[in-house]
Amino acid sequence: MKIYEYMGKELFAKYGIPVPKGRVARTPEEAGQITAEIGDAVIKSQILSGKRGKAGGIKFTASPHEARKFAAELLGSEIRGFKVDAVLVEEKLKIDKEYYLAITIDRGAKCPVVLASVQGGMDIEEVPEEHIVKYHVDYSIGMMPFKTKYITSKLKLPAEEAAQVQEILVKLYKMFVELDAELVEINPLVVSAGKIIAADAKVIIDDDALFRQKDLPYVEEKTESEKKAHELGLAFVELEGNIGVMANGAGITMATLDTLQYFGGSAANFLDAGGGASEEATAKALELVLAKNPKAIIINIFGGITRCDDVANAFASVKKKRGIPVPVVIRLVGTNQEKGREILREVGIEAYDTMHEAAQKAVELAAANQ
Amino acid sequence: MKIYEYMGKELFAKYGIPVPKGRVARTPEEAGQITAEIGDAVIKSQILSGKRGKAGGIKFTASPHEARKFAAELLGSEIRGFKVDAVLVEEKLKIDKEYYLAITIDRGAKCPVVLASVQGGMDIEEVPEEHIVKYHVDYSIGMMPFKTKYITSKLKLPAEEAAQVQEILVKLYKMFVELDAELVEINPLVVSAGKIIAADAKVIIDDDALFRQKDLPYVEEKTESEKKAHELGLAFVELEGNIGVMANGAGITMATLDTLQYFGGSAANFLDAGGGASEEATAKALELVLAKNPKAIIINIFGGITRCDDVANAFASVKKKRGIPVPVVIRLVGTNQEKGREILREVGIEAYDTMHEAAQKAVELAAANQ
Amino acid sequence: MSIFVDENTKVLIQGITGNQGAFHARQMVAYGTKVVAGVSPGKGGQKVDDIPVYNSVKEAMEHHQIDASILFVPAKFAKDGAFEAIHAGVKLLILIPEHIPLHDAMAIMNFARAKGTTVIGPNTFGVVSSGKCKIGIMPNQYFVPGPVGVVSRSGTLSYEIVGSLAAAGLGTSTVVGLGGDRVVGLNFIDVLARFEKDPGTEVIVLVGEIGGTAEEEAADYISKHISKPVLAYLAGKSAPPGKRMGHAGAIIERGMGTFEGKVKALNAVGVEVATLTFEVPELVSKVLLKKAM
Amino acid sequence: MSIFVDENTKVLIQGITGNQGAFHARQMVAYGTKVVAGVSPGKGGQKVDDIPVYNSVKEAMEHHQIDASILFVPAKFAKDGAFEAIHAGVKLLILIPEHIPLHDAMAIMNFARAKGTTVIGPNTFGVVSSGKCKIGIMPNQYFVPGPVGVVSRSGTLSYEIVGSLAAAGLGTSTVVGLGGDRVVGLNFIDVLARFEKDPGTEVIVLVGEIGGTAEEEAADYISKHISKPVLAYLAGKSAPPGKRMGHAGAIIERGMGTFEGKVKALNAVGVEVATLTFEVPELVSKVLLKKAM
Repeated sequence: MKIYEYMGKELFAKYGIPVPKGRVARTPEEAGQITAEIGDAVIKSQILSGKRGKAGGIKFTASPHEARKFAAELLGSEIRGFKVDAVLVEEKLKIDKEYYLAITIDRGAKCPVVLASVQGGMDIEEVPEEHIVKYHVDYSIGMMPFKTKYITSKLKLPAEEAAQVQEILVKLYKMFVELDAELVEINPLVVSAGKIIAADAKVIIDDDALFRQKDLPYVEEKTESEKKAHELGLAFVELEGNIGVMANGAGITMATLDTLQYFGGSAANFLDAGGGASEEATAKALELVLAKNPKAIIINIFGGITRCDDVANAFASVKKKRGIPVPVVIRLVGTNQEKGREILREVGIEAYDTMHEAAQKAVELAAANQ
Repeated sequence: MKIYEYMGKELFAKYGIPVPKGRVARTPEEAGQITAEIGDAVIKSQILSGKRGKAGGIKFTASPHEARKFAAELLGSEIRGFKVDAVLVEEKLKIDKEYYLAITIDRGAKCPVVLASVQGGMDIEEVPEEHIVKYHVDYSIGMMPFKTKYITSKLKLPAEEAAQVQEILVKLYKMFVELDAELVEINPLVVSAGKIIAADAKVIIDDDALFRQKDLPYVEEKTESEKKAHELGLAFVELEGNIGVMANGAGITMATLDTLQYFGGSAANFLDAGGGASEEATAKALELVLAKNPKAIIINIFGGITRCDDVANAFASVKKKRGIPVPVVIRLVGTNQEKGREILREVGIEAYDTMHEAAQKAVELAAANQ
Repeated sequence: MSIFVDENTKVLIQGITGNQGAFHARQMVAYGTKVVAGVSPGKGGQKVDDIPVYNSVKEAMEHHQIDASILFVPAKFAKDGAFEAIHAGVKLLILIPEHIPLHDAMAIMNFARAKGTTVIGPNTFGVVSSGKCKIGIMPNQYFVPGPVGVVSRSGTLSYEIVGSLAAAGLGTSTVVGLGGDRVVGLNFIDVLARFEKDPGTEVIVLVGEIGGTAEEEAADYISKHISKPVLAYLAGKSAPPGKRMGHAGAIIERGMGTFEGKVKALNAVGVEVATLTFEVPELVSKVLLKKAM
Repeated sequence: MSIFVDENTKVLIQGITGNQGAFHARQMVAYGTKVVAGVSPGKGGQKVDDIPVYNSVKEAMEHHQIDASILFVPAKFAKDGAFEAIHAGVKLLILIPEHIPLHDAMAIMNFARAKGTTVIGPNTFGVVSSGKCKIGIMPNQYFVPGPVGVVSRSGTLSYEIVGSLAAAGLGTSTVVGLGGDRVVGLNFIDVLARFEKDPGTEVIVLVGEIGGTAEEEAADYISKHISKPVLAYLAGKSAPPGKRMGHAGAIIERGMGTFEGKVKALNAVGVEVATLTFEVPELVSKVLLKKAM
């Protein structure tokens, strides 16, 4: 879960990481008032995307009047595909230097990794590899002083900056662990009149750990359907095509999409019904697929944890209760396969044996149904 | 550092471990008032020793009047060698069962160890080995649920008690680690009408970690001399004999005591001046030894970190400044030995080469000085 | 021959009295796996069919030799279960649950490394040495003995491919599911190294997908250390960038882990890449035929 | 021959620019120890005599082979320094500081075990293989080569005994200080096992004291695994019970670790016990004489 910059900065402040003075505003009046309090201000649109400056989402002013005007323009506007619901109004820092500091998870090393660079303010991907200090954190000992010293020594920071960055590293790591973060990123970490301050905040929380992060604000970046799927514990992504897809397992769902494409078709969605989805969840998943009004539907089940009879029952139940107005192709093999096929036969469907036969048929049916 | 029962219980409460209702009283009036609030009460003398009941340090009453009377008797009295400055007044629990629960450090295994028994209320040393569940805690993973379940399953607790004890174990371990404890002991841990409650609290904090345990109350159990020595970073213990002892290193100090005893003498104190004591600290240590008015003094230095010239200088300085009214025998070998002996010669002392010669001489001098 | 597990591997099932645990216990026994014990706190003394249930892993290990444990518990309790197994000295641990918090996964891998435990998963279908021992949730019928070693990041996709191999008369030596999560115990390289040394494996099929850099790293390793023929199947050719497709793994971000990049890396080291599952048996047959000549 | 360290051991000194660090660096070099580098954060690039100083252990190890590190830092920073050394891969770590918090010591021992590092101390005088390599703070002149292996819980007491041995013409193979704290890296048993295998050690002297059960456990081990003659010296015969005598170790509590109990345990397995330091050389000579006959 991505959270907004202002939320990230509130968390930074809570953990003792210096941030610019300021706070979030949801109305032009608030923006004006905060500007009146802090003087020279920057007004930053709060969206779940970077590169807001270039898109016109960041404004500078020292005038409360102008701050109101800017906020009125930004609030409710759409920037890089996101609606702006709030702006962060904060002091405009005198920036002497811009650094980069982040902690994320290294998949290969299976541990947290610190990324730091004295070249901040741009995307870290654009910083040459040799200017990035990369340091793995041993999960059993955490962010010890010797590590923070090593990092600042590799960055060749002057002593008074080094001490501040060492302290920030300890706090940032504490936050990273305690909040189940996937990423905490400060870019830029600025040097302003000798003080080191987090001028931006990018924080991503592990979705799978949200159950124990009850104190965090919840930020929704999904569509209505995706939200519903999420509540059902399903992985759902809206796509541009016209064939509804439901399969069990992310890999096989992707493979289904690939196979549809191979035969000239295109998927209306990605829906991974998961390994062990119940009959009820499966029925709800089907509703999600139908909600996109596809021209045809392909259901591709290779039963392992998922049992074919559960899926067949779910399908039969939805078909009986609400009817299914589009052609459906089902591929059903695996655990309890014969039982499932029997159930499908009762509602007039003959299941396929292989994915490619089913996909080919689905593409044909969708084309015919245009 | 041992802390008082009431302090331990305040900490238990802070960590969410159930304790009886009640609080500490320092006057008879307070004791009466608390009894009025809670009704049937127990009044427990707060001393740094167990077995208070047998010594008359624990009283029962439901009458505020009587509580005042009991408190007046207990406060200021001496129990098992300790002066009673406070009493803990708390509800008298209906006790159905008494268990034992403690976490301490296993020297051999170099990790925390849980000791638990369904035979509580007596000294754990008196509980037969086979009735004690002993469980080492892996320091890298802490008190995980699987461990608490294992412990309660070995104790064969009924399910509703098991759940409570599991929770207490997690909290007790957290406290053990966060407070740098050497021991946290609940004896008895009582079952009272289905609820599990810590009826006593014994907590010992690692002296070497007190620097980072600033929130803890400081409890003094040392004599004035021992306190002074502690402030100087020296290990000092008062003994019953008449020969003042100062040596560097706990082992060699003990060996000095043993050697004095062998020659028929007896030490007035144990004083380990430490490995690297400075001239100033050494001088102050000498003052401590002199404060006991010994009949003779033996200084036994085998210099490693300690340098012989430092010790000699310290001795010479004290001798010049305040005079030393008793015979002194010095044994001085090791780092900078010749320099040290030269300094001693200037104040009229010829150092010995071996511990046993010095000890024998000291015993002779003390006997002659009676 | 096989890797990780064989006909002598003695298996413990953590969470055996749950729905999934009990169902798959029976499936594993049906496959021929030596399931010797199960664990379910508070259910010690019960039995699941003929399998004795214990309150703790420690207790189970006091009564049985345990070579591997498989975990069927809800994601939020997985760390506890995994720690319990590792702490008790289990040397091979298969973590079935998905949605285990990433920090829990890191903690598990860290503790496992310290104690010398091999972890497969989380979010894996498990490992099976065909005809000998299945520790996982894959459907039994497709895993028939043969010369093909399969290592995969995706469950059902593996069944699809192993199924199509079996249908073509091509059996498998060992099939290993790495797990679909971002932090998992084994990567392609660990398994490739084992297959290289396994006399029972003649050809290796690597089942990958978009996202991450595991396939690229595998390609690099193959060029240096693997002498046996390797084929790959990759899912996600049609996936739009930036969308997370179910698996945490299946996300293309920051220009890394694209379908094209992976194909390029694999082709460069002589690994042919299938993009449709039914192509895999054809490629394998071709390679085996070539080897036989 | 010797144990733990020898003439090839390359030593790092953590905290080399401090008073103690610099003083003992020189003493070690004077003894003949191969001190190859030092560490002091922020002092990288400086030198202590001829010894190059680095900002971190990692950096030092990039430039030198390091077989052992000795730590001279204040107790409250010892955990950081120890973790740094272990994390960087140092395989033998000598912890000089006393007053290290017990929980820090447990954390250090736990991490060391996971990474395969041997820890001597804390609160130790170190280890010396006489005439070859001294890593510690003991006075140089008493450690002359010979057939006696010494393992001790106490520093100055060891000097006393080693000094009296040297005065009697009896040199030492290796002298190991276990450390006076309650949680230390090595115990008597670990060192006895090494001496047993060391051809350079003909007789073993165990220097113990009241408190704890280390001597009793050593006695048990000796009876089972040690074929070489062992002698013991024990301090604390005259100590009153219940008082903590300086060393955390030297406390008699709960009826365990009394002087009488230890003597009894050692005598029972044929270990003679001296209670005065000057008795030790006599006992050693007697044993060596008996062996020679």
